[in-house]
Parts: sequence; C-alpha cells; structure tokens
Amino acid sequence: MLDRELNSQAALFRLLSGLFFRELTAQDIALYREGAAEDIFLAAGRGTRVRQAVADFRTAIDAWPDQPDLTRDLSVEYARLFLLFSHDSAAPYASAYLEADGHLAGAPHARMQARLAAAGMALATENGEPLDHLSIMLEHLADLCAQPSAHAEAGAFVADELLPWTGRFSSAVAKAASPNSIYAAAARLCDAVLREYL
Amino acid sequence: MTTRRTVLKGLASSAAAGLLGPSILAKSASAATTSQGTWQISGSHWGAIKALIKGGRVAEVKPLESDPRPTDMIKGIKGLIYNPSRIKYPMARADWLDNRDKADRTTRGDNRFVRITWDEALDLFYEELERVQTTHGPSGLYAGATGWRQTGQFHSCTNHMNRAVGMHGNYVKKAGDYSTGAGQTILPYVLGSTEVYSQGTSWPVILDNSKTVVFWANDPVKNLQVGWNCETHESLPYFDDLRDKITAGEIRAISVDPVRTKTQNHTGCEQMYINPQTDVALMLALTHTLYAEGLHDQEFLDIYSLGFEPFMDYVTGKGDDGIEKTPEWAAPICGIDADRIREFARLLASDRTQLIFGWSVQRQQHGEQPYWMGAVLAAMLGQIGLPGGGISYSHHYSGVGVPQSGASMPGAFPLNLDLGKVPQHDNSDFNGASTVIPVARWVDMLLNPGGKIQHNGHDITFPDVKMAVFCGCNPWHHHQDRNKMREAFQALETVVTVDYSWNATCRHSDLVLPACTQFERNDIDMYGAYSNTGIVAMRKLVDPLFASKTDFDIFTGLCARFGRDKEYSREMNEMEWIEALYEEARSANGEAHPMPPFAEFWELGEVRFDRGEDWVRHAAFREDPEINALGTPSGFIEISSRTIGKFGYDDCGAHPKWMEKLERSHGGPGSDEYPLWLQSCHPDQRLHSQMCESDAYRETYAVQGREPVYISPQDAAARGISDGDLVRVFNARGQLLAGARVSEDYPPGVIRIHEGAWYGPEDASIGALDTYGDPNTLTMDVGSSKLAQATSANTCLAQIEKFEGTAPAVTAFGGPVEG
Amino acid sequence: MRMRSDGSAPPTGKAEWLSFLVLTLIVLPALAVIFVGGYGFVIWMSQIINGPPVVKF
Amino acid sequence: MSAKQTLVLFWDTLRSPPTTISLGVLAFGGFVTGIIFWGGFNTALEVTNTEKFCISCHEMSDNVYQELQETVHWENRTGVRATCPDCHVPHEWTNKIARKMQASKEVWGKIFGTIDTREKFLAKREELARHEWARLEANNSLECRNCHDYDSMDWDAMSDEAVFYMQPAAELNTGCIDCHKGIAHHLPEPSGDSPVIAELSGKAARSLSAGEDYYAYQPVALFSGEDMTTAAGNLSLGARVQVLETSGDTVKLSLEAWRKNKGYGRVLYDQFGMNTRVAVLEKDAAGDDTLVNAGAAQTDDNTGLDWSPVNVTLWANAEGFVADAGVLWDTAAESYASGCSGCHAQPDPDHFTTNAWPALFSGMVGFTNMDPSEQELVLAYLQNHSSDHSASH
Repeated sequence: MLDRELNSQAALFRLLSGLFFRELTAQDIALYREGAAEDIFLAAGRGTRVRQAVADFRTAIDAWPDQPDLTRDLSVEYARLFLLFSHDSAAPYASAYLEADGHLAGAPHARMQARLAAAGMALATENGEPLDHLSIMLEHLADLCAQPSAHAEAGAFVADELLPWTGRFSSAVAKAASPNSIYAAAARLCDAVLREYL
Repeated sequence: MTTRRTVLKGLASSAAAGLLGPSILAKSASAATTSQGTWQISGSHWGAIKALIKGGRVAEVKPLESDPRPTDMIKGIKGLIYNPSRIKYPMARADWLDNRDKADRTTRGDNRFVRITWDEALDLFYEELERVQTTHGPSGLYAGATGWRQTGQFHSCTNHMNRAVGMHGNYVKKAGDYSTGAGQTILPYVLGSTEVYSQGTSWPVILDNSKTVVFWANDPVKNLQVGWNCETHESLPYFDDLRDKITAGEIRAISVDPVRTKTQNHTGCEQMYINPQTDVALMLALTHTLYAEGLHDQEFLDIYSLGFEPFMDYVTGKGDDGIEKTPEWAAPICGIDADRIREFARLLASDRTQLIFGWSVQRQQHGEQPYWMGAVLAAMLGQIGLPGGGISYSHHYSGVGVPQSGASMPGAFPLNLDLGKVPQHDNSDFNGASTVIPVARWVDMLLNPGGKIQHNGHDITFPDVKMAVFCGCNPWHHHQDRNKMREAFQALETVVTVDYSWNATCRHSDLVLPACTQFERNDIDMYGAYSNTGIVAMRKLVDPLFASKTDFDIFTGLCARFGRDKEYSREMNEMEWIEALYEEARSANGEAHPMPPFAEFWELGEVRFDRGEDWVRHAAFREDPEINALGTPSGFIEISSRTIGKFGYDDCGAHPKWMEKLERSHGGPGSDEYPLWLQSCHPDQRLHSQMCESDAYRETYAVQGREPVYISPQDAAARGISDGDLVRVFNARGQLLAGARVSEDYPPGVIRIHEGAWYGPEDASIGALDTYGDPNTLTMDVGSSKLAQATSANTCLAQIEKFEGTAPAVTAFGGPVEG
Repeated sequence: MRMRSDGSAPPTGKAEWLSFLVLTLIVLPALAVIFVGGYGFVIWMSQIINGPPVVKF
Repeated sequence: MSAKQTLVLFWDTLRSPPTTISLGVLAFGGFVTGIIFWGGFNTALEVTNTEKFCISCHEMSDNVYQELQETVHWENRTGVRATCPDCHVPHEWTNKIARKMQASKEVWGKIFGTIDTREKFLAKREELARHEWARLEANNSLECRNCHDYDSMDWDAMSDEAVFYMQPAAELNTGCIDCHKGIAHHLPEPSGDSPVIAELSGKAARSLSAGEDYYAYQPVALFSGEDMTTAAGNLSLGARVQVLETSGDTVKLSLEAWRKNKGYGRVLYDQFGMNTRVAVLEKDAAGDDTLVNAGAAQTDDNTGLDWSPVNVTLWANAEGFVADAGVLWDTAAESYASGCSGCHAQPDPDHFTTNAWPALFSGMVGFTNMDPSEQELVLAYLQNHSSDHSASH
C-alpha cells in the first residue's frame, strides 16, 4: 500500500472519528460543500458498499438547505442521535451493542483502556467518555494505520473490536436519522470502509 | 516511521486537513495497569455496598457483608452508573437557546436539544436567574422543590441548590412533601408531632409485648428495603421473628388492606379485606362497637385526651348528619360483614394491640381523616404509651423501630447562607404573593398565578412564577395528572434541571446540567437514618462519567458567575469538607461514642456504635401528661380539635368524619364508568423513580418492556387479558401502556401500578399515550383538603383494556436500538 | 529639746540601735507588705463587685 | 508592761530624734534595708510567679500541669512555650498584686484540701474553669494577646478553614477564649450542659439587681423559701422573671405566667393559651397558695381548656440568667439554622403558630445533633418568634 494512501486512510478514520465526536461547525459545513472531503474519500476503497456510502454522503451534503440555522439543525440531530439516548437515537459505544445488559463502559471499554495504555495514549481532553466510543476507537485505528509496522494489529483491531458492532450501529443510525442525514451516510461509510479494510 | 503528524502533512496541501480538527487522543505517561481490582466501600439508599473497581470501572457491586437483609435492588446499581440514559454533557433546548423567554413553550418535551459547554451552561443559568430577579423579583423563581436526592451528607444536592440559588436571590419555596403531606399536617393537631417521621417503639418491645399487631394499609417488608440515608436493613429480620411468633400463636397480626401485601406473604399474617378508601368508615364502626360494648378506656380518655364527647355524638348519630356509624352502616361501604367488624373491635380491645399505619392511606382525598381516626381508635383502646400498644405511623420507613445508638451524626453541607450574609439580590418583595406554597399545589400555582387557596389556617396567594430550578428531584414522576402538568409547564419561561439521567423532568426542561452519580464522588453518610448505627465512607468508585460534575462543582461554578464562589465553598474542597463533617461528629461524640481519626475511618470505610436502648413511643406522655405534654394546642390527644374547627373548612372539620370521595371504586362515585381503583404505592424494585432507568434490572420485572400493572384474575378474565399481555390503562385524564401481571394478591376492582415509573409520552402533545406506564398519567391532582393541600394520588379510578395493534416504542429511557 | 510624754529619761544608745533595727528590718517591711497587700485586696474586692478588669483592644 | 504602755513607748521611739545614731547611718541604714526589702519583695513575687512554684503543690502538678503537656502551648515546632503565669497571672502590676491577694484563697484551699484528690478536682473543675473564662472574657483575652495578636497574623500562612473562622473574629475583635476554650487543659466534663449553654454562661449576668427582668438560659432550680431547702421546681430556658430581692447569692423571684386548669397545674406558660413553657413546679409548690397566686380562669377557645393567670414568688440562686433575651435568641437562631438545614430548608419561625411549633419541632428534632438543653432553647426561640406570639419580649 502506498504511503500516501495509508495516510489518507488514517485521515479518513480521523474524519469519521470527528464526525461522531463533535458537532459540525459552520466552517466544516463550508468545507464539505466545497468538496474538501473528496481527497480523503479516495482512500475509502472501491467496493460497492463504499461507493454507495460515499454517494450517500455527497447526497446528504447536497441536500443541506442553504439556511443560516443549518448548523443548529445539524447539532440538534447530532445530539438526538448520539448524546440524548432515547428510542430514536444510536449509541456510539461498542458496549451498547456487545454487552448483554446494555450497560455502557463494559468489557469493550476495558479492552480499549488496556490497548490505549499499552500504546501510551489517553483522551486528550478532561472527559469521562467511555473508551469504547466509536470516535476513540477510530482515532486509535488512525494511529495504527499511520504506522506501517502496525498493519496486522490494525486489521485485528478492526476485526475484533469494530466490525462486531459497526453494522448494527449503522442500522440504528439509519433508523433514527432524518432523511438524507449525513450521519446515516457517515455510519454506513464507516461500516463499509471497515469491512473493506480487511 | 509514520506518525500522526505526517498524516496531516500529507494532507496539508488539501482542504481536507481543515476537516480533521484536533485529535481526541494524546500521548500519556500513565503506564498500563494490570490490577486485579480493588473493593471499595460506599453507601446508598439501598444499603452499604462494596464495589469491585477494575480498569477504572465498577465491575461488580455487592452488599456489605454485615447487611442482614440486602435488597435485591443492589443489582440495579451498575445499570444506574453505566446507563445509556446518563446526561453526558450540558444541554440546552434548541428553541429556548435561540429565543429564551420568547421561545415556543408548547414544544417542551420534543427533545430538540443541543450540546453546550459548561461555561455556556453556567452563564445561561446565571443570566436567567439575573433576568428573572431583575424583571420579576423573587416571586418569579420557584426553586424549592426537593426530593430523594442521592445519598451523601456533603454532596446532598438539595442543600447545594438552595445555598447557591439563595446566594443569588430569594425564591418561592415549598412546604411539606408528597409522601406524607396530609399526615404531617393533621397529626400535630392530634398527637402533637408529625409522627410520620418519628422514631417508633423498638421492635423487640413490640414482639415481646403485643398480642395483636395491625398493619393498616402498610407494607413494611416492601418499603424497608430503602432508607433516607444509608440503610442498614436491621429492621427486616424482626419480620422473621414476627412470622415465627405468628406461627407459634403468640401474636395475631392482621393486615387491613384491599391487597395481599408482601408483608402478609412474608409473615403469614391474616388479612382484613377492605374496599379502597373506606378506612374511616371501618374505624368509625369500630369506635361505635367499642363504645356501645363499653370496651373503650374511659379513664385514659379523661386523663389524656380532649373532645371525646363531640366525636362520640357524631358516631352515635347525634351529630349534624344524624347517622349512627354502626357496623351495619359501615358494612356496605367497606365491603366487610358487620359482625366481622364487631369481632375485630373486640379483638383490638381484648389485649395489648399495636396499630401500625402506612402512608399510602393518607395520599388520598381527605387523607387527614384516616390518620386522625387511627389516633382516636388508639386513644379509645387506651394503650398509647404502653410497650407494644398504641399507634405508629412510621414503622415501614428507614429502619424506624431499631433503637437509636445516641451517637451524633455528621452534619451536611450548609443549605443556608452563612450567618450575616445576604443574597446578591436582597429583595423580599414577592408582589403580595406567598413565599411558601404547599408542595403538591405548585402545578396549580403555575396554572393560576395570583389565585388564592386556603391552607392550614392561612390563605395562600399563588406567585407568578416564570422560572423553575430542579435539582436531584423529578417532579415529572412525583406530581399527579401528567397532562395537566404538561399544560402548566407552558407557563414557565425557563426550566433548569440538574440531574444525572434523562428523566422526564430533564426532557421537559430548557437547560439540563449533568451531575455525576453518588458513586463518582467522595462523601460521607450516616448509617441508619433513625438507628444512628454508624457512619459510612462513600468512597468515589470511578471518576465522573462523560462531562458530568459533582453538584458542589456545578454550584460553585454558578456562584463564581456573581463572584461568590469562595463564600459558597468556604474555600474548602470535597475532601476537606468531608473531613470537617466527620471531625465535627467525632468531637460531638467524644468519649461517649468513640470514633477513630478521619484518616483511619476513611481507610476502614465505616465506624459503628453500640446498639441503643429499647424505647417506647409516647411513654413519657403516658407517664406524666402534664410535664411531657404533647405538642397539640392543648397538650393532650385531641379527638376533636377546636383549632381545626375554627378554620371552618368543609373538607376537614373539628373531628374526624367519613366523607365520600370524588372517585371511589366498589360502587362509589365514578365507578360505573371507570370501575377499577388504581393504587400507585411505593415500588418494590426501585426507589421512587430512582433506578427505573437501570435497564437490565428493569427487565427483571417489566412486562414486554413496560411497567407492570397488577390485576386480579377476575378483572383480567372479564377483559380477556392474560398475564403478560400489553394493556392500555386509561381514564378521562390520560392513558398509558403497561404490561398485565395477573395476581391472586389483588381483589376484583383493584389494580396497582407502582409510582416512579418513568413517563415516556408518545409525543409532545397533551394527552399523548404514555409508552412505559407512569401511573401519574392517570391520577387526580386535587388537594387532600383545605387543611393539608396534600397529594390525593390514591383517589383514582381507571379502566383497562387489552392493547391491540402495534405498540409504540418506549420513549421513557435511553438504550441501544437494535438494528 | 522636747520632753518625752512620760517625762522619762532619753533612751540609751543600745536601745536606740535596737529600735532602729526593729523599725527598718521588721516593722516597716511588714507595713509595706500590709499596704501593698491591702491595695491588692481592695482591687480584688472591687473586681468582685464591679467585675473583672475590662481591657479594650 | 501594758499594751497601752508599749504603744506609747513605740510612739515615743518613733517621734524622738535619735540621740546616739548619726543621721547618715540612719539614712544609709534605711536606704540599704529598703533596697534589700524591695529586692526580697520582688524576688518573692517572681518566685511565686514561676511555673515551678505553681506546680510545687500536687493539686496543680498532678492535674492541670499534666494536661498542659499534651498541648501546643507546651511543645511546638517554634520552641516557644507558655508557663502557668503567662496565662493565669495578669502582667500589669496592680492587677497582678490583686491576683496575688486572691491567691490567699488558693492557700486556704491548699490548707483545707479543697481539691486534694483527683475526684475533688474534677468535681470542681467546671467552677474553676468558669472563673478563668469569665476573667478572660472580661479582659478580652488579654493574657492570650500578650503573645497572639490579630494584627500580626499571617492570613496566607493559615489553612483556608482557619481563615474562614479567624477573619470574621478579627473583624469583630473577638476575644480568643470565646472560641478557644480547653486549649491548654481538658474541658470540664459536661455536667449535662450543652456547648450552647456553656457559650451562654459566658454571657451570664454577673449580678442580679432587684426590680430588673432576667431570662433563664439554663434550667434554674426554684425553692419555696430563702433557706433554699424545699425544691419548688425549675425555670425553663427563656423564662422571664423579675427579681424582687437579692440576698447574698440568692434572689427572690416573681414570675407572671398562666397555667392550665387540667391536672395539677405544675406547668406554667408565658401567655394565655400559648404553650410556651416557662416553668415546671413541684406538685406541692404548684398547690401552695402562698407561693402561687392564681387569678380568675378564662376559657381558651382553641382547645376548650380553662387557663388561670398566676403570680409565683420563689427563690433561686443568682446564677443562670442573662439580662438581655436577645443574647438567648441569637444563639438559638444560629443553632436552629445550622441544625435544621441538613435535610431541608428550615421554615421561618413566624411561619407557624406558637402552639404548632412544639409538634413540628418534636417530629423533626431527632434528625439533628441537638442535646436536650439546646432543643429546649431552640423551641423557646421558635415559639417566642412565631406568627402569633406577642412581641412583648
């Protein structure tokens, strides 16, 4: 794999990580509209799922109405999907899908803690987010991708920790999200890219 | 080697770099821990616990080894900490954030929230307090509501909220509470104390001396699982002793209740079935029999009571209504055979009898009357103040009946401003409105600003409230008539709520601030709210999850907005406060109740005191009624109260009376349309609304994901309902979905949904179907009477039908949605 | 020269030395102690009546 | 020789000019003995002002001296220590001499063994401590301030908690002993007294004057006669009495009150129909017309009970009173605010009636750490400030 591609792949995971971790700013919206993500999507892969997801992503961006309160509406949707937790939300935590009791910060969190500690990494902010948050896992994956020597480890990480639940997460987002939602597209893209990664 | 830096470098030329934002991971020096985990002690309403902390998370929770009867609810604690419903970040309702007091209030509850930073959140909180104080004055702010906060003497959130908001300005407060509103108002006139929160005769004394024990509308085995402070469960083993004594024929115990209670099932006591809400009629007939058969203790009445004659005139038919309250009169009302009433009266008078009342019977219309009648009945039996005799209104609560050690307990974080300090807005002009309102009437207050009601000898004028602050209290569970409340909430411009989980109060708020749970902070608590058995260290188990903070930090931050954070915190941190509270108790206890120095205590996790002496309630009064006078207006038991009589209330007169209710089952008013009496008593598997969100534990009792509604086999069969069916329960006030539990414990005409079930309406409209099963969707919001103005939750009729079609999703909780 | 009140003869040198020594070594010191003590006693008594001394800082 | 003759001889000796001793010898002799005397006097004063002297008797050395050694005034990181006289003997000459004379009492005590055993000492400790507290309160802790001074305190070096308490004290120029009792010796074992009552005793009236009103801050024992032999009952906390006569340590009191005409009339209340208790009498005293003078009964419409006004004349020791009720209520208000806010916001006193308060208070007070005296005081405060209590005091 080319170095350039490797970097783009890491960038893609970081892009997705950011999408699930923080609301879109007006600047982000402008950049997406300019097609700033296209470079990164090049690294996404060429499979049918991926291409479909990227297309959905573009559709979502194109569907954004040209209104000043777009940022607010997107923040509301972000909050509803990932922060509020009700019947119309999709928890971005591995434990929510893998733990029988539905408790957060379950075994996947503990495994992530061990992984991060071994890598000498920790959350950059004073934040009590459980470490099996999708964004944290994607960020970790991006780090692994950036190291050619860690290729095998990255593959195992995707297979063991992410793929077991990203599909269900993607379905949950799709079910709860509004039509043409960038978050539904992002979740689908995430799942597709990870499947193709192996 | 490629680093994260080169990733960005590779993209530097591209616009894409701008999309990536700051990394959420950073290099950390902390080494990997290979800990086997440590066991930490903490306390809770559910008892003292030990938690296994492994890898920075609570891996396991178990009761303290010394807990004699741990409650099953301990199993729900993990689900409470790691609940998907946790409030993760400060959130603001989008429309409110943009438009503030001009926002559309009809959309409250529609879940359009956005995340804001802590700084923004506290600025908003402060700006709104400032706006309301400046524009409307203190009568525009309601911050008095309180509830069963999480345990811990220092972090007690009620105190934090009151001190911080009070430091900024004055506000409308509440009087009384939902649990015992009618009882705590009437009993001071009758027995000279609230009684409901008083220590009761020690259980060993009752077990040794009583020949008959009557549990009147009371289920202690269910309710003693939880306590106001860290519960010791020392009272529960006494029910095993009681069971043994009943089996051995040494004690007869009778449960006067329409329902076969958990206590009855546990002890094997007898049941005296009674139609719901007719207890006063039964007691009147009992007093009639006692009097007619000369079984009453006239000497006791002469020495210790006042006003027996006017009451007896009423019973014997010489009163205004001219009706003699014979057993034959009571029989059709109560559904009890007249001869059985007579037998019961004779049994009560035959030997030493301990009457033990529960609280739910006073949470009904005219809820003052059954408590007053209970005291009258006990006075006629003449055993008040004798070991194993007389009356109690508290033996189901927080370990009452376990002797008190006499040790001093740690105090709490100050609720008040420090001596000599005044609020930032030192304004006491409430525009002629009352500063304190009876708590159960605050929704009426919102609907009727400037309106007047009578309350306990005073007139109350409702203030025009524009902003409400709730902290660690969930009025969207404990108040009655959800749909009326939804409408009333539209009167509020701003609602600020501090809590740890997305309950319905948060969902109907404008600004929601995430507090951490009690397991994410250090604290100290008394072990045994009445027994003062010891002091328990509540050691922080894990760091606050997400962006949550302790109430102390939140309100210190608020006070910093107006420059009084140092005064607020006294420049002491969490551990300094805890140590100070501990050392204060230690010094007060001196050599009488030795305590180790703080550091040692914190390591040990608990300190225990010697068990207290057995004790008999009202014994001092009985011994010398003159010197140890009761706190009644006369100092004696007031069978008739001239003081109340002079208030001139039509729904609470000079002596206890039987009054028909607005709604009553078994042939009473309204029963033709809605034939089932809905009982919404204290839950068996949570503490009010606390822990309802604990998903895995909830699944152990929920039916098809809904709150169970308990129903008799007869009523179920008549409606084609089987156990486990989804049903719709409804009346003119509202509708809810619940899961049917058909049980022989329930008689025809009686259904039960435990209070505390989270409200999860289908949508934001008024009248929307509640998808989980909050009984207060159906209950009536009227005052018990002009005396107490307390809740009348248990005056409620409903109908039930099998639910057909596709059930809407439960909206009350968070949690993953399976794709 | 004035006469002694009883008109007796003036004292001898020895008696005069004795008187001097008795006066300076015994009587006057005793008187001094009695006066100071008496003063202290008066203060004490006044404190009993008027309360202990009050000092303003 | 008769006494008169001796005096005359003495007088003659004093007024006769010397005949054989020179003026120089006399002056020199007087000067030298004066120096020697003053030196001796001062030395004696100094010697009796040393710790060594203080602990030369076992009463001091076995009790208070041992306790001192456990404290920071004995041993600390700066090596400065206080000796007995530093705190207990005035440094100013006049007061020091007065104190020395006062010590004659201690000599008396030593001779007659007033506190010659540990038990006797412990029994007497409270009285002794109160003397010292009263002295230090009156002189605004002068002896402490010879070393400790608010102006010289380094606020930055103090813990936050210390600053929190110390700064307001400095602003008010509060005397040290007001807060720091028991820092050098053990505190007296509480003789049933609560800290609140102990605090009030520092503000007690030092002497009672006839014709004035006073308020009991602790249960004051009442007697039927001046001989103080027949117990007649007790005054309740907050009770207002008028002093009719004073006689040594005892006073004759008059109490205007009401009683209920049900039972023996042992409990007296301050106003008609108001259950604010002011005294509890013994059964005999309550029934004795010479002590209790009852007026015509009136019926209380709120209860139907008959009440009679009574005027009671009894004797008591002249201690346990304050001259200003405000002192009581301020202390009680503080107790109320801190004791009752652990669980809920405490209602304002005037939120309830006088007769409603006992019930509400007794229902909740079990959750506080208030001792019985404090409870009685706080209840009296609440009742005296309730919605329907007349503002007579």
